[in-house]
Amino acid sequence: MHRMNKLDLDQARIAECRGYAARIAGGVQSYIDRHTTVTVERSVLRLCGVDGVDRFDVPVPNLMVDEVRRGGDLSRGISVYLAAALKATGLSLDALSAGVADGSVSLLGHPLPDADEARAILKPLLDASFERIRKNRADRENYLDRFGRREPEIYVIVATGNIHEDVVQAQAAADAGADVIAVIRSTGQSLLDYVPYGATTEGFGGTYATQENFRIMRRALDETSERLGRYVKLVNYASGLCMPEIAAMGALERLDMMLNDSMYGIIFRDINMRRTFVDQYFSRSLNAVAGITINTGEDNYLTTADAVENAHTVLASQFINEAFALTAGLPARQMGLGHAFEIDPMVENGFLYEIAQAQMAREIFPEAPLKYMPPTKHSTGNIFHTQAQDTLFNTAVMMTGQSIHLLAMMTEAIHTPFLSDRHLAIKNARMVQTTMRGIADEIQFTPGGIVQQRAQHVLSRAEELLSAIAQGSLFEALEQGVFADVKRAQDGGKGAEGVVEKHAEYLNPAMEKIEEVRQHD
Amino acid sequence: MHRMNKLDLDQARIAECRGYAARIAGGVQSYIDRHTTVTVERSVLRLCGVDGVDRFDVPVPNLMVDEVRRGGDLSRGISVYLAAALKATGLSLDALSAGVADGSVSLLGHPLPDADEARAILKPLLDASFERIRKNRADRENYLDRFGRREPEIYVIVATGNIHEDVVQAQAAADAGADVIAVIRSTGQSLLDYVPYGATTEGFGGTYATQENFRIMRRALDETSERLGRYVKLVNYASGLCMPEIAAMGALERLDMMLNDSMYGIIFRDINMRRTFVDQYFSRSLNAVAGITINTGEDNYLTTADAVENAHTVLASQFINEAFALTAGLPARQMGLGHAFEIDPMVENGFLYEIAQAQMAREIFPEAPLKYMPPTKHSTGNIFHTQAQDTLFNTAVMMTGQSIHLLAMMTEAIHTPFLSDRHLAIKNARMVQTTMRGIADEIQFTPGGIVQQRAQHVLSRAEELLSAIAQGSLFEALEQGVFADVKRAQDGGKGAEGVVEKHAEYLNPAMEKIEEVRQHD
Amino acid sequence: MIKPYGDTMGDGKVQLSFSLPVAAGAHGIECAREIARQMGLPDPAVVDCEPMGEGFSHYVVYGMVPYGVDPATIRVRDVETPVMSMEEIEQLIEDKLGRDIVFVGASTGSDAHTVGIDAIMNMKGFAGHYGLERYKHIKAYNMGSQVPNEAFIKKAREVNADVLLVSQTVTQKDVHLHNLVELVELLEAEKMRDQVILVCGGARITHELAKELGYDAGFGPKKYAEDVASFTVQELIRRKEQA
Amino acid sequence: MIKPYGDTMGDGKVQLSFSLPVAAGAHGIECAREIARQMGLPDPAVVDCEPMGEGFSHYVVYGMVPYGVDPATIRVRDVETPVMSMEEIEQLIEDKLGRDIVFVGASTGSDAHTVGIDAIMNMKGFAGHYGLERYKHIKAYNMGSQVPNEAFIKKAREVNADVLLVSQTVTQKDVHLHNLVELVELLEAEKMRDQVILVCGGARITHELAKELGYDAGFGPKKYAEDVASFTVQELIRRKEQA
Ligand code: B12
Ligand code: B12
Ligand SMILES: Cc1ncc(COP(=O)(O)O)c(C=O)c1O
Ligand SMILES: Cc1ncc(COP(=O)(O)O)c(C=O)c1O
Repeated sequence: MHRMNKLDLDQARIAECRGYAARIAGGVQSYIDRHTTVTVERSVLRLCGVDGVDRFDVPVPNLMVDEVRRGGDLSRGISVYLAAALKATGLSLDALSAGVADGSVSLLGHPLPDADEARAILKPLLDASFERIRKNRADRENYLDRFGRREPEIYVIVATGNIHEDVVQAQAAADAGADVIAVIRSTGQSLLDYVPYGATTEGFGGTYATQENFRIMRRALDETSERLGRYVKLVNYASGLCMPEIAAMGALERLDMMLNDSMYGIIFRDINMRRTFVDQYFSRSLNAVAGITINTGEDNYLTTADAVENAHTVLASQFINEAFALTAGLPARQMGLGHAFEIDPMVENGFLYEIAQAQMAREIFPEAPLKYMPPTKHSTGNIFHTQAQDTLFNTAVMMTGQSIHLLAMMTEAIHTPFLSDRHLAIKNARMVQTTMRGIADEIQFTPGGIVQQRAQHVLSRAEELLSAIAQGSLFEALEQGVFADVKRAQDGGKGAEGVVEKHAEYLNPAMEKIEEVRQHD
Repeated sequence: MHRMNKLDLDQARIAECRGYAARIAGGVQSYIDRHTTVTVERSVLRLCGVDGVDRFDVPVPNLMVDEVRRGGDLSRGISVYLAAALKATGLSLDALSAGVADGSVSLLGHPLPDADEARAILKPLLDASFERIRKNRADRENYLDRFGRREPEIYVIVATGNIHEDVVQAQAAADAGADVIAVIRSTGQSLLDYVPYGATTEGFGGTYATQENFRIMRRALDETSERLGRYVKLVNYASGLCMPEIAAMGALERLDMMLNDSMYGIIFRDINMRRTFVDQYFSRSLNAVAGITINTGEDNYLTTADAVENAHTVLASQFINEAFALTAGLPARQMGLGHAFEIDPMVENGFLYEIAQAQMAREIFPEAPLKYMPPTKHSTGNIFHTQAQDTLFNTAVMMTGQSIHLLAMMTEAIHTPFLSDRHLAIKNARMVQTTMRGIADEIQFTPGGIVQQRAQHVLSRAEELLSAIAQGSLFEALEQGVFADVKRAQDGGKGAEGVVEKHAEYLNPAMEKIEEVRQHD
Repeated sequence: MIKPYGDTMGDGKVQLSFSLPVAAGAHGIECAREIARQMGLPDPAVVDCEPMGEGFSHYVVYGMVPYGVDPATIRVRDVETPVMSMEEIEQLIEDKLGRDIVFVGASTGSDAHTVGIDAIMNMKGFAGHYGLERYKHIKAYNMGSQVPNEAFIKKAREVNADVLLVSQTVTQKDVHLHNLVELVELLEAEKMRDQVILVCGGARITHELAKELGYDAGFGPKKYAEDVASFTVQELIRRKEQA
Repeated sequence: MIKPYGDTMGDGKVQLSFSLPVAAGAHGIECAREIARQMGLPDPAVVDCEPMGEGFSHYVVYGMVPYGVDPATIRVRDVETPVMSMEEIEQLIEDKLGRDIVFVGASTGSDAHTVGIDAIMNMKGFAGHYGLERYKHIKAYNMGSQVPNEAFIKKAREVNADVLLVSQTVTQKDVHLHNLVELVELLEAEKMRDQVILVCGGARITHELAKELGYDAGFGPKKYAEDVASFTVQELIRRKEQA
């Protein structure tokens, strides 16, 4: 791990930041514990094995939850309704799902079993899913043990809109040296309150996240991994209105990383904050047991707010994301906390500020596989110059020992990456990684110099901010727009109507199963 | 100045290297002191004001020296012959030159004056030239005081072959931010034993170095300097068979830097080593009083020899160049010692070796305006990738506080720079200089780490090499091919026939004038 | 007649790069040369050829174009009204219109990019150019991003907008064209097209494209609030005077 | 039929960059678009336009070519003899020629680049490929650089060369073409052209170009001693068998 104190950071101050963040997350957690959401309930169904769509392409989990919402009491949790229907109809889960899809079977109108009975009915279903998740985790570990781990990991995106074209691009990228492939989602998917179904070939700026698409890509990358003798990781987005469901799909299909932030949807997609907080807890709990590394989205702050001025919001947010992750049982080694290289390259000494920030993150979160995002905002159509900026970013990656190296593309300001853009980016990154292999260990920062002072300054501003937020609540802070200059109302935003206060007898055997697995970890 | 000891170098070892180098240069100097060459004598004529060509474009200095060589005794120095002819004919210098050019006047057949009389006759001529040189130097200083000095200086080349096209390119480069413009010479000029005359528009891979071309470019850059409020320096090559004459032309036309190495011609142009040593002494002595910064050519070693294996030859050569420069009265602040970033970028930790080398040069020669050459050998036709390599070079410049920053071009492997190549290179360099402004002061190297060890290793190998050379002589070492894997015979190579052993009464009032000026510095 | 310029006037030098779905090697290089020849380069030089995964290769090519353009004949379809300062615009509104002007703006459709529309509308503006919110006599409603065209029109009607500002950043698979055209169609269906000045903008938007799509103007990179305000205010005055 | 590939088969995407001797701005961009249109790109996107000094500007352009090439019809003029290993070549000389072969090589004319010819000839070779000096039954004379064509021919005559190897690196203003052609003319004048295998090489040399200039073969980047030796030895055998 990366234990060091190159920046002469005040450890007590760091501890205080952690204290504030714990208080902030704790304040929200008490809300989370009292609520569920439509997508959490749909995730429970998915973990029980419910799948498929009706003839209008509405997923069965949505049909079931909507029916209960309309005619039942969702605040008790979907599980009792599912258990009730299984028991009353005597159908298998698949037959029941098919019946709901074709309208021949209803989840309502059956006598509700008590909690223990519901648990017992669903147990074999949940056991099967969690066994599959356990096996996925073991397979991943085996691959990594067999083929070795690399750091930094080269991470690139594919975004053709067509899963089959994505496979071509992903395999070519892996051939060229990529360790991690993220399949970007179609614009707009994050605001859908359902998860599309099946293999898809039409997306804008990305490809729909569907379980079948996950499966297709995972299979392709497994093949590639075997061929190259290097495990190629797969990433998608447990983010947006269906965050927990996508986490469930990812756990079942052996994704390795998930974009999964505690606040991104609120700030950048105007998703209701209560909804997001409840959803992130469930999805992170699941990611934790699935061994999936989350990626947080602090990098996004700097695409709207100035990177010099707002550096401390990134750090403050990392502390908050860490606190929420810990609450959800996610170990540090699965926390891909995000940050980004977004200072205008014509700012005097901007590079020094960048390495101060990156080194600071490295030291404050020594075990986290930090996700470092490339320059995007100051990339221009001058592809040659952007290539130069990107090289500086690659240099910063190596100087500060980052873990997940998201590759910059010279065409960032123009289009989603061409095959050749990715090829050139990987070539650049591999060169920098090779020629600078040991540089992080070689460099010390001059005591009291610009780098140290900058880091100390950012840390102290982050502390002030966290302390101010802890004074009130995170809900209020988001209303005031502390992150990314964006203000959100507590009851505004998308998906608010999907939040449900739990009944005293609320039951969620999937969550219980997660907690049980966690005990054994 | 750059006094520091970041690399924990052994100062005693550095002192020993200097001792060996002084011995090595001293051994050669005793040879130098006993000889003159045809081009040294032509330089004396040029400094007396002889100029022009005959109808076959043969320069008058060549006509005069050739005549004396054939029919007189050049070992006495050309000066007595010139003085004799001036006295005997009663002609003005210009009339005499014109007469020699059209064949109506001869330098021979006149009674030779004694040394003092010759000195007296030539004194007003030499005084005029040296006054012009003094004024050039003062003008340069004024410009720099008025407009300020920059470090690192951005140095680019122009090489169209046509001086007027060169002006367009040079001015555009200066507009874009270049501080120094080098006009590359036509291939082959270095092997001409005369200096072409007048404005020229036809060269291959470069433009002929002529006094008129110097004047045209200097005038254009002075205009640009005034317009931009930034003094733009001009560079050419006091190198090849006419090294001292070009130094004289440069001193007269206010060039600011001169490529002027003590061994380059020997190794890379197969010029006779005795010739080169004598020529470099005269040209450097003149550069010294003209306030011209020399650039040495150690970078070239790494274009043929491997940069990891032969790093110590660069350092050894820098010590030798320094020793020769000191002998010629050149102060450290005018010693643009050369080195280069030429390690294969796919060598593990190659960048660390590069900064070790660059930092070492910086520390060992703290007052020298080091000339740092960009990657060329490992540049490929993949212009995007070359742009990335070049950015790493720019980074090394800033990390190690280099002075003269020769810009890398993304089309290095393809063609001499297009206007746009230079524009993009300058944009890249300016970005790196800005964003990394203070980085050299920010970074310390881990004690006992790769960087320190590498520097210490290279230093100790340089010491071994210098000690071995000092054991014998530099002549022998060059015969054995210690530099750039190239072997040269003592009496082989071009221009050997132009070396002349001095007569006991050899007279060189130009050199005396140089020594006189030097006293007052 | 001007030609691309490498290092000598008229040399016609251009640089190209592209990928081909063939393996790297002599045959791939010849295919690349053929593509370049089809682009009109008589003797293209392939200076780099690299394999990319299986069955793909990448090329860097230099060549000289034999043709050129006569700059005098090149006509630019650009917004023609002169650009004024914030103060001049404010004065002009007072003098010639004598009422507040209402702008409604949004990043429409599935597009989530707000920085562009914010640059034009928000108080603080962008790169030192104040946004429309700061202008006296301008009421600016910025609806943010991912606004459906229908919602956008509804808002415009509600606040009685003079000017509609649409931002489009994502252009992959021409999604912006569909979205922009749809808005025009909806406005026409609602008989509102003539009631408003319709303006679009974004990184890949040009005035020419905007006109083709049925917009009154289009603004791309390096255009700021004063560009948009200058055009719209003068256009409103023109329309008022014509009516 | 294949087309350039961006991210979708057949999309035809290419990248261009060039300078124009006009000021940067909307008019310059339109000139750049017109140049790109002349290259056959129907709707080119100028994604960058920057001023460079006075009266010059630089453009980055993306476009889609509507045409393609049929890879099956693309014929490569390349050296056709198979490439053998050093050992195989040595064996072949023993078996089929039974005598030493003499190579004379140089970087001719004003060209001072030796790394290329050294890569082919010197003992240690290049990038892990041994040079000709290391081959049994090959006598290799490397004259170095800046060798006048006359001196080169003189040496060839002196040592009774079988193969002449010419390296040319500087191509500015086509200086290499003049120099290479001059050598052929001198050899013909001396009636030596048919007595030798004449081979040239260098970063910008292709086999096709070499053939056009009257050489027997040409070798560019990523060609090593075994490529040259394979060709020349087989060619010598062919000639011997024909004679
Ligand atoms: C910041 C950013 C984001 C941020 C946006 C935050 C926000 N709140 O806006 C985040 C991280 C959220 C984001 C997300 C995505 N992005 Co984005 N993003 C960018 C980025 C880095 C900068 C854009 C920007 O802010 N530019 C600065 C502004 C000021 O410039 P501008 O928009 O051109 O505006 C100027 C003018 O055009 C004009 N203008 C603009 N609009 C208007 C309107 C009017 C009326 C007028 C008059 C003028 C005007 O005035 C402005 C000032 O001069 C670009 C890459 C780049 N460097 O350009 C990619 C980029 C635009 N994004 C891209 C993509 C694909 C996405 C995603 C779709 C990826 C995905 N699948 O997840 C997502 C989802 C977004 C969605 N659903 O639309 C692509 C678009 C490719 C294409 N051409 O189709 C780009 C080019 C990156 C890439 N190479 O892939 N992105
Ligand atoms: C090293 C180098 C130098 C060194 C040369 C040292 C030496 N002893 O060779 C030095 C510093 C002296 C030098 C000087 C100059 N150089 Co120079 N140099 C280069 C550089 C960096 C590398 C060339 C190289 O060694 N490549 C490695 C070898 C192994 O590759 P290769 O030559 O292509 O050889 C391979 C094949 O082509 C083939 N091959 C080559 N020859 C032959 C022959 C035969 C018979 C066969 C079968 C095969 C074969 O086999 C080899 C192995 O695969 C290039 C830039 C670059 N990165 O390419 C510029 C470059 C070649 N130089 C260039 C120029 C202009 C010059 C100068 C003229 C500049 C000047 N005006 O001062 C001078 C003067 C030289 C002169 N009079 O000719 C230009 C040429 C531009 C052009 N296309 O015309 C280049 C491209 C740089 C640039 N962008 O301006 N240079
Ligand atoms: C945490 C997180 N989620 C999701 C996304 C992707 O955006 P969308 O919500 O449009 O899929 C990002 C993008 O950077 C992100 O950081
Ligand atoms: C010292 C020195 N002189 C001269 C030159 C230029 O070469 P030429 O001798 O061909 O002019 C160089 C090139 O790098 C050099 O370093």
